[in-house]
Amino acid sequence: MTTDVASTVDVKQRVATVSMVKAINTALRDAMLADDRVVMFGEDVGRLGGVFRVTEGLSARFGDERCFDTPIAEAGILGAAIGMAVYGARPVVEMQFDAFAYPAFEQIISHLAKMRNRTRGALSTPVVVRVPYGGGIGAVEHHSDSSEAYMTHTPGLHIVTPATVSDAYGLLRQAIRGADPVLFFEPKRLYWDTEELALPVEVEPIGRAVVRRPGTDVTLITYGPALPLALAAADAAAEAGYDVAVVDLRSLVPFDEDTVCDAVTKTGRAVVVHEASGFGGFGAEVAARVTERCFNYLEAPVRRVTGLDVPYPPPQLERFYLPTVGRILDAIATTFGDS
Amino acid sequence: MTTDVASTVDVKQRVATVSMVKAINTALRDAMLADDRVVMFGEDVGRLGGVFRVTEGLSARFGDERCFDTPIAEAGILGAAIGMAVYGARPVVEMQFDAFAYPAFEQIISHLAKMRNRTRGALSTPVVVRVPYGGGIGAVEHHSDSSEAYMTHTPGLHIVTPATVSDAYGLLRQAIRGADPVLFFEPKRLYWDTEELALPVEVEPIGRAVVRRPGTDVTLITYGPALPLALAAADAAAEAGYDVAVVDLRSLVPFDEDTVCDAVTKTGRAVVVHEASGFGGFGAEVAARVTERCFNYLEAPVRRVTGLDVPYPPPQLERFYLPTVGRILDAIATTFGDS
Amino acid sequence: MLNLDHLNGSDHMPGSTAATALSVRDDEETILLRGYRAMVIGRRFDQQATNLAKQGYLAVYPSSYGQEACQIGAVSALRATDWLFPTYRDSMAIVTRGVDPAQTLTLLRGDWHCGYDPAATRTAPHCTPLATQASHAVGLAMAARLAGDDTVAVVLCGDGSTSEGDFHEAVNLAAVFAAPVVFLVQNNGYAISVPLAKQTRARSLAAKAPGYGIPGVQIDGNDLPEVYAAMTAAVELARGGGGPTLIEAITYRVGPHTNADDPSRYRDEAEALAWRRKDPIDRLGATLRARGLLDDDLQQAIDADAEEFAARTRRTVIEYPAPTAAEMFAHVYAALPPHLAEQADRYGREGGAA
Amino acid sequence: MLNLDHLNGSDHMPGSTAATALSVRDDEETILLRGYRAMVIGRRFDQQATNLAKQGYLAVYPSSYGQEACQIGAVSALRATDWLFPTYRDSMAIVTRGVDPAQTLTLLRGDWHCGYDPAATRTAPHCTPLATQASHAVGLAMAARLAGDDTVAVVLCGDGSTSEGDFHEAVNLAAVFAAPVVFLVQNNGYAISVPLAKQTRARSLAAKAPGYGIPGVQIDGNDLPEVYAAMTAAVELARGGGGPTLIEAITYRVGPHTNADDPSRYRDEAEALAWRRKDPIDRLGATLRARGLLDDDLQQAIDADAEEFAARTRRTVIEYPAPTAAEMFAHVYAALPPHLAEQADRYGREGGAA
Ligand SMILES: Cc1ncc(C[n+]2csc(CCOP(=O)(O)OP(=O)(O)O)c2C)c(N)n1
Ligand SMILES: Cc1ncc(C[n+]2csc(CCOP(=O)(O)OP(=O)(O)O)c2C)c(N)n1
Ligand SMILES: [Mg+2]
Ligand SMILES: [Mg+2]
Repeated sequence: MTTDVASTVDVKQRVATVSMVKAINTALRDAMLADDRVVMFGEDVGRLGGVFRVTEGLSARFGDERCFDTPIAEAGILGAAIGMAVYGARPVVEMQFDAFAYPAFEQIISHLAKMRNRTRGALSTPVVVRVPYGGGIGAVEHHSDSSEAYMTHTPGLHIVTPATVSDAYGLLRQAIRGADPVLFFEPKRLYWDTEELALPVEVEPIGRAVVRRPGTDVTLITYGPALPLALAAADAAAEAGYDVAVVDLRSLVPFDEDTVCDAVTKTGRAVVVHEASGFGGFGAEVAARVTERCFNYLEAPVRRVTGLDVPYPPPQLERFYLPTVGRILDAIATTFGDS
Repeated sequence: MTTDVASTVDVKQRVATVSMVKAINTALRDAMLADDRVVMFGEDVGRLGGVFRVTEGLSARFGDERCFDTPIAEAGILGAAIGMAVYGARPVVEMQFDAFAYPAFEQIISHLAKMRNRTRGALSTPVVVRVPYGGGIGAVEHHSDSSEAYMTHTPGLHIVTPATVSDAYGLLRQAIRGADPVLFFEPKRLYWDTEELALPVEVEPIGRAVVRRPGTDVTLITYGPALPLALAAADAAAEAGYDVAVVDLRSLVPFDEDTVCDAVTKTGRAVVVHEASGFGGFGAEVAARVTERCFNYLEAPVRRVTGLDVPYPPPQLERFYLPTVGRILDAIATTFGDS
Repeated sequence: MLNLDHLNGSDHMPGSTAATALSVRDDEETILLRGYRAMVIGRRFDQQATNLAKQGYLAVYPSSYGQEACQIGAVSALRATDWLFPTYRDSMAIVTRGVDPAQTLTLLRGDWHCGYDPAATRTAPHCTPLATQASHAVGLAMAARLAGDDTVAVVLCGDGSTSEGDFHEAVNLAAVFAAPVVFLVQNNGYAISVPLAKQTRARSLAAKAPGYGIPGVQIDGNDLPEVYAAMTAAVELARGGGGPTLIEAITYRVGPHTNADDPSRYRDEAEALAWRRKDPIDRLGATLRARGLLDDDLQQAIDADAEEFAARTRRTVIEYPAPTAAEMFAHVYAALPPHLAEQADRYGREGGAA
Repeated sequence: MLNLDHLNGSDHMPGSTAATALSVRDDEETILLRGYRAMVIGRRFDQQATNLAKQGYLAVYPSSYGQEACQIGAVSALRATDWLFPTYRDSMAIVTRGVDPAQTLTLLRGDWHCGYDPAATRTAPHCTPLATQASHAVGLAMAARLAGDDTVAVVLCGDGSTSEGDFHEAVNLAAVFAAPVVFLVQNNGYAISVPLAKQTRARSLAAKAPGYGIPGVQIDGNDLPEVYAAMTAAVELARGGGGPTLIEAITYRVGPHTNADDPSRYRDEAEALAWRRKDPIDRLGATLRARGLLDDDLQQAIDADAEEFAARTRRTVIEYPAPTAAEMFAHVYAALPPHLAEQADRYGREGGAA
């Protein structure tokens, strides 16, 4: 493989205010510079630069051969990416919105996840599937699903989701470099959040959770779009006298049991926070796993604060569906028996 | 709706040895007799009677209009069923094997589950999707998936899975009569198990879990293909001196928290057993939920004995992948700290 | 024959107004005049919706400006008992069926997903997952036939949607079962930013029809009489048991994909200008005037009705009652499962929208 | 041009034997003779596999008895650097490419999912989810072109598979990108129990091609020279940048869907008997004899080779080493995630199969 020269290429870049969209766009550019096997395609990712402008300028810079529009055929796009990867390319495909990845479900579950295993490693499918996901952006139905739990159950896939601008860059670079297929869930609601940083940035590896805020009383375990909410809740809880730790999973698969359990054994209390519906959501796996590992340290059952168990509501009702600081504070209180 | 006359129609039937395949076949026949809105279709369900012979004789008896073969198009089949239901029919469709329902994923998640909600109840989609699922039958890849956890996360669906011959009949009749869409997961490996019974049989309603074996020491929570295994493990454990309760969920959605928690609060120990991979599986929801509700009664964390977190293996390796009596006994011992 | 407690029966379309409703029993002149009137009103409605979006009263609006002949021609060929399966692009067709304009725009207002009663109006909810409604139409049409009804289902979709597997499966199912369905592809040249040439290499989209063994026609989608004639022929063929037809109507998306889109990023404005010269309303207007069927007085009367309809649209959209949190739980299931009942208790109480 | 550390390069097919390999550079007589020989050997292999299934040495076997001309004709037109994307039905085509027979049957033996090395043999694993491999071929062919290779990818699928959305999306993608792909539909009349008439209403499956703007041909799938000629033309068209071709080869599934199937439940044995009279091997044999290219001695030599190949197949299938539990974990990921490493420790130790 061509060595990754991006970090040198852009090292001269200065600190700037960067949005998550820009960070992802830059990660794609740097990945394409670093490795000419990287190919981008999907619906409207070419000339338009994607409906969220994430791929802006890539087809102009790298040509239609390496960044191009496809017909509207999500299963076909995914399948073509698999075939390209089998031949040695490094495809990065975009599913325009969470719910519009569903037509590709069979290709993801039956082929993308299983090709390496099926062929005893003779073939591999290092495809990165970019999925803008989650709500909070006032979009109509089918444009705000949190679909990560449909994927975490399937062995063979890596499930990665950044919650910060630097992770958006760093995790995506790692995902594209990696040897396994990655579903890269991009929190739409954080697309326009900014950070002061100089790209490229190095971040902790995929598979490592990060303690975003240390704390001694209770641990909030979260990821993606819910991280800012968890941090806000931690601040609010501080005023109420609770010292709250916040762990950002960053990747759901691999799951960093050690970092999570270290935090929970310290606090003895934990609340999982995510935007997706709770029932059968990834929070269940976190709660079950943490409880198996840390049972003797737990003062209270692991609580879950999640989206409600209803179809994602219309924009005017989003705020009733989504987790709130208030609901997180209630859950924290519950772990102290205060309610 | 035409009143359900099936119970009278067949009341004269005598006790007989009935396989699960026969019970399902009879349930379909009785449902079609009872309600002329019931329509059956899918791949090879007509003249052939299905690859498992579940629909044998139905097209001959009810005609090609009410039981017919379709082209090979799972998404189209599901979508057509939705349209039929919207017009007032009661479609029952067969997905030939678990993994071959994946192409219909989008129709199930974005339409079947949401039509009632989307239209404020003006439209409903009382479709029954029959999915033969699970392993243990020596089939090649893609023919042994346990796909229930891909569905339990989506509000609007009922997820039902029988573990006994009478439930196969009774739950299917209820599913077809019901007002909501049902994914009816049929455990392939139990298709040829038999019971002595007279059809029609009345069984507990969908949404009610059943204690298949009372016990005071530990509760095994299971469903579908894993029930016989759990019962065998309970017998084996009895010899080791453990009095083991076995709860059969029967429906994953609705989930019968009360029955499950009653059992667990009595035993203070619980092990969830299912065939699907554990990571992100339905066992996680059970463990998390039970722990939230019964934490103060739990002597040990809820354990999970499941399929391994690898793609379903080839027939020659199935027995290493699947839960075993031995692994269940180990888990039981663990809940007593004996290991 | 099945005894379905199905949704059709009367030939009366609730809410349908003379302003917009056409009937296949009308003579040609009436049809042209009504169609013209409906296009003028439809465009005015569409412009109002675009304004409402720009002013923040709608969350988003995909305009069908320039596609009036397709929108009106399609529904004009339908009986009240026929079903329409529209996309997000087809609000003009929906109001032309007689659906209340504010209810039609509920989805796009960020209010409830579907604001009208699809059963009462025989109009499926706007469908956003591309081509997924096509198989619904096929199933509904098959169920109607089983029930002994002569209902026809019409699928509206775009050129880009024809690349989806769902389109292929639905058309093939309809063909194999000779289902009473008509597929009207509004080929407006673009799928968001992607031109037709990148969507298919085929001479035409109608050329797909022989691959399903059904009739396929390519028509001028900016010519109302042509759309109406093709749709009527296809609908009556389907009604008579002749199976489905694939109609490709050549038109153009004069505006952006939605109010959020900027077409200058991917297409030459000259192209759009050229198409404005093929404007379906101007064209039919000229024909009508040439035939002495339209004069300034009538035009003024029509414009007045259009203004009134647009004003009603604006007023009712703005006044539309906000949804409440309780509604999130009310229709997920016929009966709430326990875990959801708990949540409805805790979170279903909070008031409506801000 | 992309620098892919791709899998091709040499024009030599590992494991390929004179017994089966054809090269496009051969003259017509050689091609016919080799093709005949490959069909005889292929059928004998197929019969052996059916026997092994009946005797319980294979978990299941889908025979392609009667489809020899398609199976051999398809792969005979390929270079070693070209890729084949077969289905569960196409084991005969796979061994004809030179893949080891026991490795070819590993999947069907209930042993590991794919027994051969797809990279070394340029032969994708048998695909069971219908039509899902078609888009893989399109992507692989596009990547090869990007890498500057002249690789062509050939998709084998059945008549029933053409009803799947995946088929539609793949053919359309190949057409739009002029990908070097050939789609060979083996129309053997049935999809398990469902006859073609219930699968499509089209005159032919080749009639789908114009809907994608690509060439489509319907050929006699029991005539090896015709299949070989059509395949060679399509493969070289694709190689030259001419884009994909859809070939419908009319043939017949003489046997059951698999050894577990009972065709008498859904079709008339007379039909199968009629097709046996169109047997592709008898037909080419007669031609060769008429042209003096085949005599009893040569036939005996070929039969002897076929016997030997069948015997080797039987021996190696039965002796094939059993997979071990450890393999379940070895290739799920490039590196095991923690939760899986734990399981590999506990459960990956247990021995191989019984
Ligand atoms: C399954 C699916 N994939 C992607 C999208 C995103 N999307 C919305 S509209 C659109 C373009 C559709 O083009 P066309 O079918 O021509 O209809 P038009 O908008 O031109 O009326 C796309 C890709 C979607 N809504 N559904
Ligand atoms: C997506 C999917 N749906 C259903 C099946 C089950 N199935 C296996 S073979 C088959 C029939 C295929 O017929 P055809 O494409 O004509 O191929 P043939 O078996 O005749 O060679 C079906 C429905 C499958 N394997 N994959
Ligand atoms: Mg369009
Ligand atoms: Mg076939």
